[in-house]
Amino acid sequence: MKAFAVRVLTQLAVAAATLLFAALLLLAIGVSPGDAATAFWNGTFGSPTNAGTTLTQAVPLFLVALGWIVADKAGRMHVGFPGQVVIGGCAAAAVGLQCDGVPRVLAIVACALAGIAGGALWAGIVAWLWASRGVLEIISSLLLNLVALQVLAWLVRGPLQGSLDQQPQSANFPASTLWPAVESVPGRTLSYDVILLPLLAAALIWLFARTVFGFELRAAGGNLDAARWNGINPVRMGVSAIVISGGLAGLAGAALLFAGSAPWLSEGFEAGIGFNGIAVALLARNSPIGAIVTAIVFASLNVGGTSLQALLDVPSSLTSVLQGAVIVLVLVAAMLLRRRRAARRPAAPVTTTPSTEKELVA
Amino acid sequence: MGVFDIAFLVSALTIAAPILMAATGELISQRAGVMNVGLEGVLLAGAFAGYLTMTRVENQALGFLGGIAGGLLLAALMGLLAIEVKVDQIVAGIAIGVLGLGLTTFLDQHFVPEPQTFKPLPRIEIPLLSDIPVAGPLLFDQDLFIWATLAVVGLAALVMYRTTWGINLAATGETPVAADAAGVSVRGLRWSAVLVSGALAGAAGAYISIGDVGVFREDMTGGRGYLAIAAVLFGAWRLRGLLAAVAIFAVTDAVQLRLQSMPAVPGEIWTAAAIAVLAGLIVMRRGLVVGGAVLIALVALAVVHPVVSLPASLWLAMPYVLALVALAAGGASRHRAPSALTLPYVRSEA
Amino acid sequence: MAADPGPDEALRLSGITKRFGAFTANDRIDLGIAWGEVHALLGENGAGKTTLMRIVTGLYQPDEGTMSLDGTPVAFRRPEQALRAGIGMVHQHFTLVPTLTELENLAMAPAAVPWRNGRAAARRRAAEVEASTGLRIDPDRLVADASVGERQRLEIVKLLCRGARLLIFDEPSASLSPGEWDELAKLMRRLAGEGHAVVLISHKLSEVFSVADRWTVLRGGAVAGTGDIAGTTPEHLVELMVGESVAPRRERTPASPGAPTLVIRDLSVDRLAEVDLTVHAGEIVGVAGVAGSGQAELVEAVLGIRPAAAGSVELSGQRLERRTPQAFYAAGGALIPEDRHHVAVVGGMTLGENINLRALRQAPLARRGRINLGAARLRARRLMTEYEVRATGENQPMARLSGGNQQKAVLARELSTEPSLVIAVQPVRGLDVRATEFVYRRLTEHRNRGGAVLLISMDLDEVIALSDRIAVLAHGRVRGVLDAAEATRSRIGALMTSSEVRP
Amino acid sequence: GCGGGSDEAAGAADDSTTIGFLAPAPRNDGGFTQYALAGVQAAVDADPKLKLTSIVDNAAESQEQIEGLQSLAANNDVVVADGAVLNKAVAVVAPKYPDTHFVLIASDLEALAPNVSSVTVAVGLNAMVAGAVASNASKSKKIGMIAGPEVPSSTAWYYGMAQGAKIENPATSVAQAYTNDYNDVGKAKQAAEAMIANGADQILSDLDSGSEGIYQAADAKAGTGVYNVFALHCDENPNIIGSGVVNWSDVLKASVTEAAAGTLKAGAISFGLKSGALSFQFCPGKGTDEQKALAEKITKEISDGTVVPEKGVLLPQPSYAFEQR
Ligand SMILES: Nc1ncnc2c1ncn2[C@@H]1O[C@H](COP(=O)(O)OP(=O)(O)OP(=O)(O)O)[C@@H](O)[C@H]1O
Ligand SMILES: Nc1ncnc2c1ncn2[C@@H]1O[C@H](COP(=O)(O)OP(=O)(O)OP(=O)(O)O)[C@@H](O)[C@H]1O
Ligand SMILES: [Mg+2]
Ligand SMILES: [Mg+2]
Repeated sequence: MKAFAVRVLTQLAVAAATLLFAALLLLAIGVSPGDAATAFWNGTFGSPTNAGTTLTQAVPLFLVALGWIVADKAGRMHVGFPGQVVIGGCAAAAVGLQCDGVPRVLAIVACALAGIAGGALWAGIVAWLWASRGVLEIISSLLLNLVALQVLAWLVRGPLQGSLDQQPQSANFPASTLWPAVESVPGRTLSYDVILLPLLAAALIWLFARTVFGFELRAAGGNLDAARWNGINPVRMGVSAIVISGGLAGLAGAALLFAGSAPWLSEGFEAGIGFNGIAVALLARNSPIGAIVTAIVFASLNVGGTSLQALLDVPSSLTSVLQGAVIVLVLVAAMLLRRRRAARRPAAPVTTTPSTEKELVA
Repeated sequence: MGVFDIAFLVSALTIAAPILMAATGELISQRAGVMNVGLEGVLLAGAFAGYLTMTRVENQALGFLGGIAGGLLLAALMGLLAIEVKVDQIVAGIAIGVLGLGLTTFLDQHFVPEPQTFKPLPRIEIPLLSDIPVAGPLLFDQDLFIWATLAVVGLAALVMYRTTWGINLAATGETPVAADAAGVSVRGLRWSAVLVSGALAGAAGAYISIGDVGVFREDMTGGRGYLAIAAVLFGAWRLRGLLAAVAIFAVTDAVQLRLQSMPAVPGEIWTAAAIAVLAGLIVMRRGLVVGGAVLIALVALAVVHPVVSLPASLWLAMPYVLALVALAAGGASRHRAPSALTLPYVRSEA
Repeated sequence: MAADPGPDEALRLSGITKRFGAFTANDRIDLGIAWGEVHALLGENGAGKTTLMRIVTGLYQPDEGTMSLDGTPVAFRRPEQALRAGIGMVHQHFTLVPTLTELENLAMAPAAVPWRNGRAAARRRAAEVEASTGLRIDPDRLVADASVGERQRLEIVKLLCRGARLLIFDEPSASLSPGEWDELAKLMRRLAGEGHAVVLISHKLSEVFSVADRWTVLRGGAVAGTGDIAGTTPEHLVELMVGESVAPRRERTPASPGAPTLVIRDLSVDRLAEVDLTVHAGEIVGVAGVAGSGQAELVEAVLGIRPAAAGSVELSGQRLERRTPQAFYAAGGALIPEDRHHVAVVGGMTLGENINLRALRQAPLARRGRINLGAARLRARRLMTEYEVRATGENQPMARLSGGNQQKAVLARELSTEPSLVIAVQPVRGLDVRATEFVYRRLTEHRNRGGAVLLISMDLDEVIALSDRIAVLAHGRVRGVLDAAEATRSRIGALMTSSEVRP
Repeated sequence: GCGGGSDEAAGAADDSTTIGFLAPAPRNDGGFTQYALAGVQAAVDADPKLKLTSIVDNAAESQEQIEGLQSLAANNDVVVADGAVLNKAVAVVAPKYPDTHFVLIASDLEALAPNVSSVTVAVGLNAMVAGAVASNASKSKKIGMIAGPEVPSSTAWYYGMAQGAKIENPATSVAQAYTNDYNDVGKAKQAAEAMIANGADQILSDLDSGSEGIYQAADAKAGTGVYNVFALHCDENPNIIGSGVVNWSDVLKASVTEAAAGTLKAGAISFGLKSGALSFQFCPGKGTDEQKALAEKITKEISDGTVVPEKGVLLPQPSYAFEQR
């Protein structure tokens, strides 16, 4: 009970600190914090339309976050999500553009699967390099991100370039491929894929707590050698973890394109969710449920930021400053919280063996 | 018109310098166990701080000091989060990156609404030496920063491999427990490493803005920070590897710039590629089948060089692809990350 | 009985108390260490030995109590303060940097000025230490390439280089071969002779009686007694440690070997050459040999971690074709590995998950890939009581258990599956007397139930005490197999050092 | 009843006309975006009834652009979208806000919706003149163009120069390079250095603040001529010969004023040389008489149709008639 109170208090404190910081910044450029708050609220949750946009935008972030959680549980710290989102999106787009006239359900499933496949494939490179060539996943994934950007740049100018005005964009996706949205929400901004939030969170928790696969994943992540000596194949675990996380990221890419309001492929559609997704997961301390919340918070920061610009002429830069500030403050708060816990309970467990985790199995 | 002429080497060198400077800093920081994914933000901070200083006191030296100060500022924040509060380094890095971009842009619009332009660093032409055929223009007709970079790298090499501090650095990143037991202050060492990396990144940023071109534009570092990090990782946390990585990146980028403004890919490119692959095969003695196939293909292209012009994206992706191929060929044995990289150090684990 | 160390007292602890949360690890401890003596610190797992010594070396701060060195009060906030005062500790888990050379590990020190290079100085000091103690290191070898014994030597040299006069050894023999231990024992005596003070934490009374001058026993964090070795007996010390006298080991019932369970035919792996070895049901076969004679290779080859160059392994009748850990366990094998921390337990997972690490992945606990948590919990609890694993509950993180209890958990995991073969490597390493007895009893019971046991150990006494047959391993070859009856220390020793062929 | 609380548009109930502005680039890019803004500002200054309420810049990503446009449309009578890259975004948003008028700059999309006008200038025509002049000025008979991202409005400059150069001297070769960022000075400098190393001695910069880099490259190699776009920057660098001036200010002032008045016709409106919105201008003291005469001649020939722009010179024209002013 007391712990809970402390938790709540800390979170309130963070919220307060963040708001204070924001208010100061706004005052610095002569915008009344009050107006800003109103504009922010209206822009994010004020109307069903905007609430829909916010929630819909939370989905890709959340998917990436789940991807991170899976990989992290298996001890595979790869940061290839931006690349996997991009490639997943490209794959989904490539399929989607061909889906004109295909029955709706079929088209939608095809695009989603294409996205997953694309992301998984791109992650597969990382997995292969790790498993068979012993390349640290964090290195290869970082490099592959940069490659993926160029792949996209080329696609939207070459094979997938399709808009009448020859901009580096694809043609609009056929209506049959667009993911369904809740009709009752004006502007149809609330895509049905938000049900993925609770569903996948539950699924993941179940996977880790209740399935042999999840258990072996955690064991391999906890101590790679011990897992191997106990008949778990850590290479298989690592590879599947990386590939699964890539698939989730790829699905996020598809969601960005087919659930969002911009049904075409363009450069920079990834919009930084690859890295923000990691932040979402880590701020939620790798808890799938927590990730739902943090994802929504992040999404509202994006959406609200734009409406702040549009309504109060707040410069775009300020919104990203706010984002950074929020991350920092939440981090600190989370840490302080842990400190207080630690003070009550004995120090953290000891016998983890990072070296062996980093060691490579060839 | 050749591609691989002196102008090419010079441009490669100018591309490499800031990346190398920043990467050296990041290397030191990572050897101490602190990975700053937000290096891009630190670069920007340096770039803007330098520019801001120039707009106030128009003096290059002070400008660079300002840049260094800017870098130190964000680095200090990183240190605070990673070393004191012990938060997850990756998120901290992401936050630093976002903050760096946001703050510099915001402050730029706020304090310097009218963009200003300054004279970039002058090239120092050393009388006789600069007349030496190749080395002359390459080395002895450069601005101070190129020299500073070389000096810093040399210094880093000395400090990392020839001093007690270097040993402590390696220990802190590898087995902080051991360093601690030996009386080395893990905290102190990580702090100094992080600050050093901040200062170097700040200087590199300042070069990108006031040093190279004399202006500041929001997000003007254009991903050089990520390149630097990639170089550190690809360089297997060693200075030699780092140099090789930066060289690959810079050369391919320079080639790409030249090829863009050419109607077709000249034969010498294929020849050069073929030679590179051959060298690679000789060094590695592995993947002979694939490598051989590629080699033959390249030679064929070099002989009958067809009039093809490859999409710019391909060239832009080239450095990273090459890095990946090199890693895959090199294999596991070569590179191991510092065991304590990104792991905060808690005393009770002693 | 508390024999006062007398005038040349080095370290005096009075009323030292250390609490971790609600738990009191050290309780009002008074202790005196004298120059020129080897002082044995004894006690059960979790009695508070390591904690106390961590306090002495400034790793922990005491909640109460005072320390004085040479009569002057001292308080250390950080280890190097203790070191500067001349107190150094050789930890159970070495504090060395594997990626650096031995010299660099010596040179590692707070650098006053960044550009200073301590390598040359370190080399000089190492030479001095070698001159005075005969401890030689290989300066330019990577620590990663050094054996456990060599690493320990480096640790000691490190302390001596830094001018340590009071040296603390926390279970030094846990990872040493008998030969290496004898050297270490000699060294301790020598250091004491030169006026240093030595504290030895150990669970092996044989060692204690061979080197120590005085002893102190901790129980439940408090001092249970102290005195001169001369005036005491092992039984007395055990009684002090455990609180009651441990039942003396029953005479072994003669073995009734059944069908061969493990059959190894001319197995060759790296250092190991043409090893033939058979373990029958209902017998314990001990493998004696100095460290690095190929024990690791043997285990890893049978388990399938290390690919074998030649040879075959047969387990309970079936030939292990593609050797993998999976196949080994499926064929009814079980393993108590040597390196608990790295290959046996997952520190981040709970005790329950570690106990069920394999059972959880197959019927009855798991069906069609789904785990029955309830059943798993029950099984974990049952085994915890059956194997006397002391913990707050099956959900306690494994890393928080004392080594002794971690070992019991591993034992529970491996023996609970009714395996036909148990490979036990150094099974009592780091365990106290009671835990040791417990492990021995379990292994013997297993053998009496008709199970086969392959006991690999560098501790001759252990091998002799438990084994029905003893295979002697030296330089990667089996030099001979003796029956328990004919196996004497001398004969085994002879075979061990028989080196007609150098590898 | 369509999204974004368009009901809030009532906020602009009084008789003043409110304008919102959205750009993918930074507002102070010293180029395209800045000129467009200046144009809108000019319109606002001229008419007290007009009010520029808010600017959304750096909207690099489609999703963000759409949200930005929606919020702006919900609260303004006129929304100016700066750049053809926004075509699709406008196409999505405009139908939802029928009573807001959208002005798309530098695009010539026809009839997206009855409330969208695409205003553009045929920069390619300017480029033809520039190409001819540059070719004439070039000793090495190698000239080049450097732009940011490879988009039609940039490639138009290349094709225009190529055609113009061919008219002046068929032997002249024209190179093109893209830094993928109108404002990356460093890359621009490197690209220009590379181009100069390849022998080009006349370079047209279709960059915004990136131009600075090209000046510096030119400084390093004597005799290199630089050409700007949109406006004269003669005071910024001695090597600048001239510029393919585009009078954005007038163009936009006109369009925005009309849009506010509700008289701006939907569809594509392209300003050509006739309108005077375009003209190649020399910096004071630059350019030989021969070159000036050449510029005159080409301009005339384009205007009276003797010279027909080749493929790529004009922005891609969807298959509909569009009026050239
Ligand atoms: N950092 C810590 N936090 C919480 N409890 C601790 C900590 N260190 C030790 N303890 C507890 O204090 C008790 C004494 O630990 P200590 O290591 O001193 O025992 P020990 O005598 O060294 O045991 P062993 O013989 O197994 O080495 C243990 O039960 C342990 O649970
Ligand atoms: N953070 C911690 N929380 C709780 N107990 C701890 C912690 N750190 C150490 N301990 C306890 O401190 C004691 C000392 O750790 P140590 O590894 O020396 O135990 P040990 O019994 O000696 O293990 P081993 O036998 O493997 O050497 C152990 O009992 C361990 O459980
Ligand atoms: Mg202990
Ligand atoms: Mg122990």
